[in-house]
Amino acid sequence: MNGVHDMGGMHGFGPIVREVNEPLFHADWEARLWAIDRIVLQQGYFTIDAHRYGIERMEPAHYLRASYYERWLASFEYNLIHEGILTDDELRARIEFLRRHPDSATRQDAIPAPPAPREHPQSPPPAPRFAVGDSVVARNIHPVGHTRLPRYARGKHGTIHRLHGSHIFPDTNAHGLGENPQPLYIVRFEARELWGDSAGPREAVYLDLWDSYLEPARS
Amino acid sequence: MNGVHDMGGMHGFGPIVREVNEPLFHADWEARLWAIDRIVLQQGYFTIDAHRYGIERMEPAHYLRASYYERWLASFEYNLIHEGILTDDELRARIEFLRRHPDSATRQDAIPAPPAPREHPQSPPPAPRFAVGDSVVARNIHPVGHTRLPRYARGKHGTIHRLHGSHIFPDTNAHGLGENPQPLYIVRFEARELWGDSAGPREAVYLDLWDSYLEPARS
Amino acid sequence: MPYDPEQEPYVALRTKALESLLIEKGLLSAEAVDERISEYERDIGPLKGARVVARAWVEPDFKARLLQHGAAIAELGLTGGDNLVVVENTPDEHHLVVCTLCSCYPWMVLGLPPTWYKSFAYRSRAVIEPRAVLHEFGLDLDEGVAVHVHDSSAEVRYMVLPERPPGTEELTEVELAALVTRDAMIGVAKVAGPVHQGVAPV
Amino acid sequence: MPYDPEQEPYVALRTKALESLLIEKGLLSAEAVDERISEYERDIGPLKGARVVARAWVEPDFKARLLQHGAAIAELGLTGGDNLVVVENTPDEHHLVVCTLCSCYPWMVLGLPPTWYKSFAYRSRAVIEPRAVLHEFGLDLDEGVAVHVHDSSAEVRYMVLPERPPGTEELTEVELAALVTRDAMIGVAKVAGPVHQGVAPV
Repeated sequence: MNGVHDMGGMHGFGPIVREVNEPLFHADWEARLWAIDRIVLQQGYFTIDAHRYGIERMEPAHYLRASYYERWLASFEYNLIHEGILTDDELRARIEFLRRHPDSATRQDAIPAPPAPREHPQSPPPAPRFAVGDSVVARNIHPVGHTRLPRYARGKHGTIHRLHGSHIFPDTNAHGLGENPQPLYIVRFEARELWGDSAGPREAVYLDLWDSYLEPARS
Repeated sequence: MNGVHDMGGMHGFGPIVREVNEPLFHADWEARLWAIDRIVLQQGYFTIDAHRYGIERMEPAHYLRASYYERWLASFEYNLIHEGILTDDELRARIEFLRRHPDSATRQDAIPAPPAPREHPQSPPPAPRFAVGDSVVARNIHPVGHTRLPRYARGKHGTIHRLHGSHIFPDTNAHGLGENPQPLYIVRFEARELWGDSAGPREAVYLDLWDSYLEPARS
Repeated sequence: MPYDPEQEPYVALRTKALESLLIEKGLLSAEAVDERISEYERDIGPLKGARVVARAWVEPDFKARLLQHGAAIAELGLTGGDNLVVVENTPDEHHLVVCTLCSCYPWMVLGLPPTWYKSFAYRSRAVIEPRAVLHEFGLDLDEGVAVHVHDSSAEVRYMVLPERPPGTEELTEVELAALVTRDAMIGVAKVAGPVHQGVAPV
Repeated sequence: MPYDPEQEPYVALRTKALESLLIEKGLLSAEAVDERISEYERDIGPLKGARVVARAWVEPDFKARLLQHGAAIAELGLTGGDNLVVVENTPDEHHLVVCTLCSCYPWMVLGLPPTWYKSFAYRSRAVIEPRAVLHEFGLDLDEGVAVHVHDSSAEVRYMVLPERPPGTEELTEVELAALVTRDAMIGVAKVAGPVHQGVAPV
């Protein structure tokens, strides 16, 4: 989706602010959320692509004012509810309960085995259409769902810099539409191709792009 | 600038919400701000382009959460201070005073004549480089300042649809760098050129673009 | 809205401070502000555009001049037409107006825009999915109808000349003007005929 | 942070509710959560990357293998190198890593990213004005130096192999690793030699 998360080349976000002696987490809840999210993800309840899409689909003003882990929280809640692991009512009720009984211990039930990983019917990934050195164009696509082709590269010419095996296709995987692995390429774009003459002549940007994001350049 | 204000083609802003029997203004302050801004603008204290840039330069999260007239207010304050008409201290002090004395009448001094309009040394606008029917490309530029060439059209091919005289060039005028009028064209872009194959075949977008935004299309 | 200084929001206070300072500095008078507001409340609004549309429907020569150059609105005593471009909707061609970068709108004929026109949703979507936007407004165009979206990126202002609805042959110019809605002149609606008993025009 | 339930922010409460529900539903245990956190607090962090860099500086064959395929980090007992690409900074070529779409970062060698790496400012600017960004980090590259920005848009992860600073010929591999900073492995800084008495490495 063409969302505010697609920030490459945006202006107006000010200087880069660094924190001296930054801790690993800024609050206990951030650490616990991070760990919980990772554990649930690794058990296969939803995918990393769904995690990312859950962030991207936040209301744009909310995305911009939320902190990093607030965005994780929004996505985690969305995905748990979306996958039917929790209901919205359940979550609200538990929040209310914990607000009134902050010291209540959580009941520790016996932990059942995690669910079997989802089986996606899978065809073998297609062979790479491009080789190192090939001239390509990133397609001008504007999907409403998840994609990892940033707006700034769409329609731009680049060169295949390196092949990097086959990778799960996020545009379908984020939406439960299958892993559909495709060849992945590291594609080099000259900065002037991306940003025009104001960019430096000795600057390049490299993106990791899936086969179907690319077309052969017309020579 | 590549700002959040450049919204054409963005996803994620939800359905279009309409208000039944909408009033002209939703609060007295909106009406007064609107009128004050117009009056000051027409006297030439700053330009419509500076007014727009004042909105665009808002911090992105602020832009997205502010209401329409809150964005005007942010720009108006910025431009009045930027032009030296008010100081930030003066404004803060007056807000504080009015907070403590809400019923105080404003002292009505005699009104002096408005300042002479600014003289911009001006060369005659260049002759149009393009004629109706010409194929053009919108340049791939990413200025950090004000521009009226939306990101979605940059690098895209279009056709000159109509000439519309000469117009003040906003990219310089917004920053006090002169009016520099240029020929203005209505340029037609096929929706599929802009958005790819997901757009309809019988859709087109028209933009009003200045001469220097355009290049002849290589045939 | 009733004035209650205790409840005055910060934005209202800031506006009051600005007005107060600018009056002191001689840039404006409270009277000029009042006058400007009442001028718009009184006689701008979409009524002017509706008069233009009705005239174009009944006078083919005027319509030709209007489509040629928006300055023809001067014939109705209206100013500001130099930068006005009027585009005509037909059974085969549908025009729609937006400003993706801010909120440009043909004030000279339609007054101030409604909030939805300035909304992020309309600004972002009208250029990339105009048919979906029109559908939300209750207007489903046939696939064969061409859609033209005008993104007002300069000082040119666009007004749509909607199709004259059937069954209006007997109406006077004044009666026709009463049928024309703001939304039809933005291009998100058609003008309904007098027999139409649907939703009240916005 | 000291625990004060009265002051607990809403986000903390929501997280607690999620953890509590997921424990009940058998998706996790509080112990597993604790363990995961302490694992990262204990031994991830940029120390792993620093060991990789020091080894590459002292062992040319290892460096060649590492640049060929990040999986070479397995030789140091490190896992997760299959998707790691290591890029080498030289006097003429400077590499810089960013993730414009989210916050992809080479956890397997650098641990969790600093907040600035995930900031909107860094994400938006690194690809369009990398030299200005480097300048803000105190690194002014000669015009002749080529800048390569790696935008991590897939599951490939990038680590920069910084230049070995002069004056370090006598240092052991362990001493060299102590010089290597996280920022140098992201590509926003160079590694300073042991005689350097400037700002403490971040």
